[in-house]
Amino acid sequence: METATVLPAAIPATEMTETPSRRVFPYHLLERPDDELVDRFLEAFGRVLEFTDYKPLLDSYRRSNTKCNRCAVACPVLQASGDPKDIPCYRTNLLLDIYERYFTLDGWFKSRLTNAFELTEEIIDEMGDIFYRCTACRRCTRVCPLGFDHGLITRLGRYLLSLIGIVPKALQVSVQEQLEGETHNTSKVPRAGLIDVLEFLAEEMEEMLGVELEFPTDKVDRDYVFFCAVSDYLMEPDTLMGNAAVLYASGDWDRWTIGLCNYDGINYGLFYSDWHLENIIKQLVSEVDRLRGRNILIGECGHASRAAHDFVPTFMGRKAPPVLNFMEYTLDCIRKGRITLDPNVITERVTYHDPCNIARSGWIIEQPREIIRSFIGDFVEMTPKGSDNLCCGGGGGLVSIDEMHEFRMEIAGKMKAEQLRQTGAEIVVAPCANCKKQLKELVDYYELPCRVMGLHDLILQAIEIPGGISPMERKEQAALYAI
Amino acid sequence: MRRTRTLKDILWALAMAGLVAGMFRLWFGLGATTNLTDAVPWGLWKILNMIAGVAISTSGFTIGFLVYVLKLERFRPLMKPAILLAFLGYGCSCLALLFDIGLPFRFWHPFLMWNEHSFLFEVFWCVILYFTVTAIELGPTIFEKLRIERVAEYLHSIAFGVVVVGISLSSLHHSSLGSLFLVTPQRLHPLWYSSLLPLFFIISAMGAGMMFIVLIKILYARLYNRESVFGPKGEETIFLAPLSERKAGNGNHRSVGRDMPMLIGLASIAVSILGVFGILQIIDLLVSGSWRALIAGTWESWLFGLEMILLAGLPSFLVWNPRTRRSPTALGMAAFSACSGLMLNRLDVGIFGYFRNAGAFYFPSLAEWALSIGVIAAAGLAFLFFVENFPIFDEEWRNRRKDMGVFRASFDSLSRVWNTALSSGLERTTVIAVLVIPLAWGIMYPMYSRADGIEAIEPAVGLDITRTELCIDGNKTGVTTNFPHADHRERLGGESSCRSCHHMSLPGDETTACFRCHRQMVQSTLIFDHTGHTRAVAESEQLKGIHPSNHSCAVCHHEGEAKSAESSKPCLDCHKEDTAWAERSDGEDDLAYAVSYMEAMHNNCIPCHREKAEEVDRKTLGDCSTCHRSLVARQIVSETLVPDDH
Amino acid sequence: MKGILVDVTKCSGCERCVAACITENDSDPVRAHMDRVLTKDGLSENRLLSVLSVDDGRFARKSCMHCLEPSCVSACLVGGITKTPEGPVIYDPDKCIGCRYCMLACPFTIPRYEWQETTPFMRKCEMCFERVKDGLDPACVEACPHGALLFGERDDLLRVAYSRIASGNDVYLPRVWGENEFGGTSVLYISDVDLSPIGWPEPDVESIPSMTEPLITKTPIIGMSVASSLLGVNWIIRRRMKLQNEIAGSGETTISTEATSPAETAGSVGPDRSDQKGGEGA
Amino acid sequence: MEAWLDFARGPLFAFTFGIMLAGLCRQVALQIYFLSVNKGRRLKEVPWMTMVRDSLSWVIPIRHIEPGTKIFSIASFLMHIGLIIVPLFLLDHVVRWERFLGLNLPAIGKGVADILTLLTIACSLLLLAYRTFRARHRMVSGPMDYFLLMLLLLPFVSGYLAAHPAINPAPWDVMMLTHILSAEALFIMVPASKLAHVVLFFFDRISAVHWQLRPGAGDKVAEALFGEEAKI
Repeated sequence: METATVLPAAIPATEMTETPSRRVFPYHLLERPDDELVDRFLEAFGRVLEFTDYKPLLDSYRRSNTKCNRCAVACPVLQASGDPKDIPCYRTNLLLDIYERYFTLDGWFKSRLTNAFELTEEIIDEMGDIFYRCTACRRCTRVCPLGFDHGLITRLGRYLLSLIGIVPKALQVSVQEQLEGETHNTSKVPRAGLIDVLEFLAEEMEEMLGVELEFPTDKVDRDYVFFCAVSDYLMEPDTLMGNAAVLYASGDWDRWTIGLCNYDGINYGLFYSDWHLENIIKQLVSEVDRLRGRNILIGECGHASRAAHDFVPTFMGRKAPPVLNFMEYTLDCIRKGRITLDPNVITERVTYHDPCNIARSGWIIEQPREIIRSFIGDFVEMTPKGSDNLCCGGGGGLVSIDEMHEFRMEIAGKMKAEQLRQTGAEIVVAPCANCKKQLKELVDYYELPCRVMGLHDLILQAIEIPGGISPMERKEQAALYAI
Repeated sequence: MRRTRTLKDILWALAMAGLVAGMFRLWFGLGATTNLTDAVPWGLWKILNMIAGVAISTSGFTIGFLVYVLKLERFRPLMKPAILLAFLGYGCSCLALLFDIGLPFRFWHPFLMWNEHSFLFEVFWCVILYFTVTAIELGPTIFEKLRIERVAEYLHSIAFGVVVVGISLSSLHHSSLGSLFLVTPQRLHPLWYSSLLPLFFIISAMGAGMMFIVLIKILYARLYNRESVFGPKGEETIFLAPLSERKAGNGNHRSVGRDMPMLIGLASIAVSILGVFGILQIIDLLVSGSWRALIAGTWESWLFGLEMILLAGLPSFLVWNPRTRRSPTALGMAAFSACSGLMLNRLDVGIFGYFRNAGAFYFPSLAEWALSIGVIAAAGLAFLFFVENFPIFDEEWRNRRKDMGVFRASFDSLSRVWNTALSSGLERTTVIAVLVIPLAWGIMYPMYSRADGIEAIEPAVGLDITRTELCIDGNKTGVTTNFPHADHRERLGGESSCRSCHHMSLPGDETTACFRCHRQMVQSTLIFDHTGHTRAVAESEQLKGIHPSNHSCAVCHHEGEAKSAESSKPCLDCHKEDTAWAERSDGEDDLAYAVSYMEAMHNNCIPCHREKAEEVDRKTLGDCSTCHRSLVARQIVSETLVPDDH
Repeated sequence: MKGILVDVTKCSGCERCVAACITENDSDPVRAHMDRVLTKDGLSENRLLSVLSVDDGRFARKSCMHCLEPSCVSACLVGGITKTPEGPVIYDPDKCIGCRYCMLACPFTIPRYEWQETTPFMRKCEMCFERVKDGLDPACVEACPHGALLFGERDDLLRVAYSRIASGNDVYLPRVWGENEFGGTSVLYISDVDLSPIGWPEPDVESIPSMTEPLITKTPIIGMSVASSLLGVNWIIRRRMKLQNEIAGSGETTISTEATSPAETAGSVGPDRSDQKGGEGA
Repeated sequence: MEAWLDFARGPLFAFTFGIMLAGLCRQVALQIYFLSVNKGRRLKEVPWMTMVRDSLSWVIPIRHIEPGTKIFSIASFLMHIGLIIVPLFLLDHVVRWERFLGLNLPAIGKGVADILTLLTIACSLLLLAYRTFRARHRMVSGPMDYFLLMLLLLPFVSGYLAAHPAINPAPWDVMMLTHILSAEALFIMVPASKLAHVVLFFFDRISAVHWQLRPGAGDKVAEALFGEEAKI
């Protein structure tokens, strides 16, 4: 009950306009196909129903589709935009109506008896618009009396749209590069570039921690094969160094490796396509097989963790390797006393942002909190938190779409920014590449008085390295450099 | 594929209706669901499904005889279908029989309890054994498909022996089925009764059984593999041009499917047998002298004539005529005619032939039709399942099986929705179930639930948990009255007041005297105790020496006095005030009427209410609407019940 | 072998026997009364005995005749109906499966079925077998106030019947119904009117089991002979085919007149086959 | 009119009730079939207990009354209470159930039934008003939503009027026929419309299972749509 009390009353007291001007976002499309859109959509829908298991789901949903509208209070996008087209239920109904009209017996009868719903290009355009206004945070699912998974339906809608070519350019280009490009990663980081980065990071760590080390690449028969969002190599080196520091300090330096053929944990298929999701997962697992690794270790990335954790077993069956998020690994080390964190290093007020993909839709809620509490004194919770947490506003792949920056700032992230401001924390811990990027932009946009960091950025500062420089000394050094 | 699919859907619908009928038969009993009576104890299930069904499934034994014993290898391709048909035919007979026997849970009794003098016992054992034999014969086909080669090979190696056993069993029980009716020389119509019945049964079954497999082969070809029978062009005509014209080469030359010669050969053999049957039948009529009944012009003689034409005449004509027999359609018609003739013959012998003696007519009830046809439909489904999944017939069509079809934009026709949206068979079948089962239920439940009349003794009173109110439906007609029980109790003086009302008996209350007459409040009852009277007369000291026969009534009931035959009148004349509610002039038996519960209640409630109405000065207390709350009721009452009150 | 002698001339139609029967068999009296009106011959599962008017002022009871060679006994496939040495034909409800063949088989249409029940049984008169075992008369005989029914050894009853016919001054017709009909019955009738209305046939009708028994006892023989003749026919055909193959293989044409085409083979065994079927049917 | 009432109460009731039962059974059977066959090996992993717990938590949805939709939530909850209790446990209905199915249910008193009926009517009207006057509700509502809500009102209103002759404007049997026929129309609508959530509300919670996509399905779809050499 408390969850929503803090939500700002974003809906203006005057009623929302019922039919806002139609805004199609052609800019985030690769190209909008013009010919026979309706026919091709229906054919794609038919084929998807034929080969996948969505049919019972759609059948069940359309039959218990009571449209009670209670999901509206839970949607951060709707709260901020006030546009009724953002109602999760409305979005779901778009797809269910098409299903009912064209693929069921009673829909056929209804279409004969009444003035039937007909699929038009406008409706497909509308879907192209509003399916990509959802951050797929699945917060609405928690308040739905019937337990509708609006996130899943949105995903199915995006899948169908992608089959007729309506897909955000950013996602399409990235996935194309990942699956068919030479570099096999979304950010087109070439292998040489990766090796350079790793050498640079090794030097950096040597300088900072006072130990000599070399990143293990392409080593076979290791326990952990490490994947992180490939953007981390370029944009979040601190997180990576934190990861490496934990591995080094725990004495597992000989047990992990980074594959050089495929080092990207990102899986945009989770957001919009079964086909890509499965192929990317297969690519990931084939890399593990190539290295004869035993576990998949995912860095600080929400959707990569969830995609690997949930879908490696789904698609690979029995031979699937187990999947670990790095925070689980770290927590395990802390619990076993294999690493120690200096509780006096971090003195700022810290808050923790739950990434939707691993908190609400996943399994990591208490683990990071336990890590944080073990070495940070001033920790405040956001409200709401955990499973009820508000989305950062960049979920569902939106954060990769640069053209949607304004939408992300003005609408999708508005509630989150308000929430961050209310906590009064100086450091926001966001253990997810997507969230980090979105939150950083939010902090800039709203000029919030806080910094966004990964959990392992903090750990890097506080970790005791055996035989290396102690954390307090490092802090003093850093202060000196800063001066 | 579409045609098969539609056929399957129809079969599913029929089978489900049959399922509902079977359920009701088990639930309500034979008497409620069938039109069988003591006069006609064997009905559609036994005669059509069991006797005719078994007869038509002779294919297994006849084709087995031709192929294995006579070594006519050209009929080999029909062996597997013939065995499948026999298996399904016997299976569906057994299934229907399970519903037909009065105590289905004792179906195993004949295994343990033997009476070797009974023809039915012989039939039972032969049918069970032959069913096993067909299962064994079917075995290799199934085991090969399931890749259990060793069992299949073993079964294959004993095939000849099994076939011989099967033929012996078959010939035994087909004749025994005829012998079943030998025990009724007094009752069966002479046209059909003959001491040669066993012979007639086995000959006709052999001929029609062969025709049946011809029919099935042609139907199968129409569904799956048209070219094998109808030829590449697939024209359908009954009469072909004479051979001479075709030889003239005027473009009328007709190509025929490669299986046609085989079918024509089989049909010729069948027709010969049926011809022999017809001739034997006629000779038997002449010898026994029953031919007089044939020219008597009764409906039985017409039926007999029709049966003979269908069974022997028409097929012989169609097959012997060279202009028709090479046409698959005509051959199919001949086969169909023979099969229906066989059915008719068995129905005649089993059902129609008894009407004259029994003096009763029998027409199967809805449930009987539904179950009979449902069982056959289920067998049809099983047949389609087997031919689609096992190598029973030729397999050409399997290779030609096309893709399901592209999803085109024309999503609008019903068949498109039916075939694509409901793409899985399960979904289509469940839709059929949702439509058919409630429909069959809705039709049959009201029909049969009332037929057993047991319901009527249950109490007609509902009580709420607070016991403030009763809901009374005296006549069980659905018209209820709410009775404020707590109010009455309070007004009459609390706990001790119960007996001021509860001396009346409720329906089913066996402790009070009312039960003697109002035993079934709703149904008609018979009040006059004839047994009691005769006993009283016989035991009376006063009337000693008087002959207590039926003519002795007048000893007590003198003419002209009350209770004499002359002065007797319908109950209605005296109990008029009790029966004012219902119209009694509908011509039903006067004996049947006595006071119903509703009327009893009215007589108890209304006077008291009127009395109280005076006392408490509430005029409306005595109106019907006080209890019934219905304006219509008030109208009726003002017109009929209390015309003199206002 | 006990039996009942019915003297139609003495029956007044009072139906006390029916009442006694209803009481003895624990039937529902109300339903029994209703069935008297509703059924054709007054017999039903609640009313195992009825009294019918056969002529003006003449009544005759109709119930199980307890044949000496009962058709129902030979018909029942589980042996649920038996003819006891004491005379009554009794029914064992524990064996019955409800096939109703007995109802079809009975020439008098006596067995009745509990159609209204969900687990129905056949019902028929059992000549009060329990009472007879205890040395009592059947309930109907005991209840008859006019002495129209007489219970005793069948032979004695026959003697009584003929003596009554002889001493009756031509009142009686010279026939004891039940002496020979259907092989004789345990219930005998003497009458001054014709009794065909209650189902009696001509006197010379033989018992049904005597017609069917010879046929059914031949069953194993027929089965064996069918099987052996099949084997024989098959052996002949195989041999001929084999010979034919040898001939075709050796290329000799000298004895080609003896070789037959397959069609002729079929034709040649055709009559053979039909003979054999005819033999088993007869 | 009597004949009509008899027909509506007898065969028609049996038929429509049967349609409802069979239709709902079909829904459940298809869902379970899907779980057991399509997802076969994972049937044990279906979070049955979570589903049950989630469903039960909505039986008394105190925890689920969101501040933004307080009135709406309470109204819909109360409406459902009346919807379930009155048709099952009203005295007149109890008699009918006993006659029809042999169910021996306890009956509620007339007073309670009246209150519940009025409450249901009032709450339904409130929900109707929401759908009519609030833009956000109007946005997601189709004709069927209004129609079903009104169809739901009909048996309650007509039943109430039939039971209270003092305020009944029409003849009793007309009212009663309306009551029965509208209830039967509702029976038919139950499996064919969104009212099927009477059973499906339980199965809608298994989205965790639906997230387990079928392996290889994506490739098949792509192949069917774009040909064998489908590229991303």
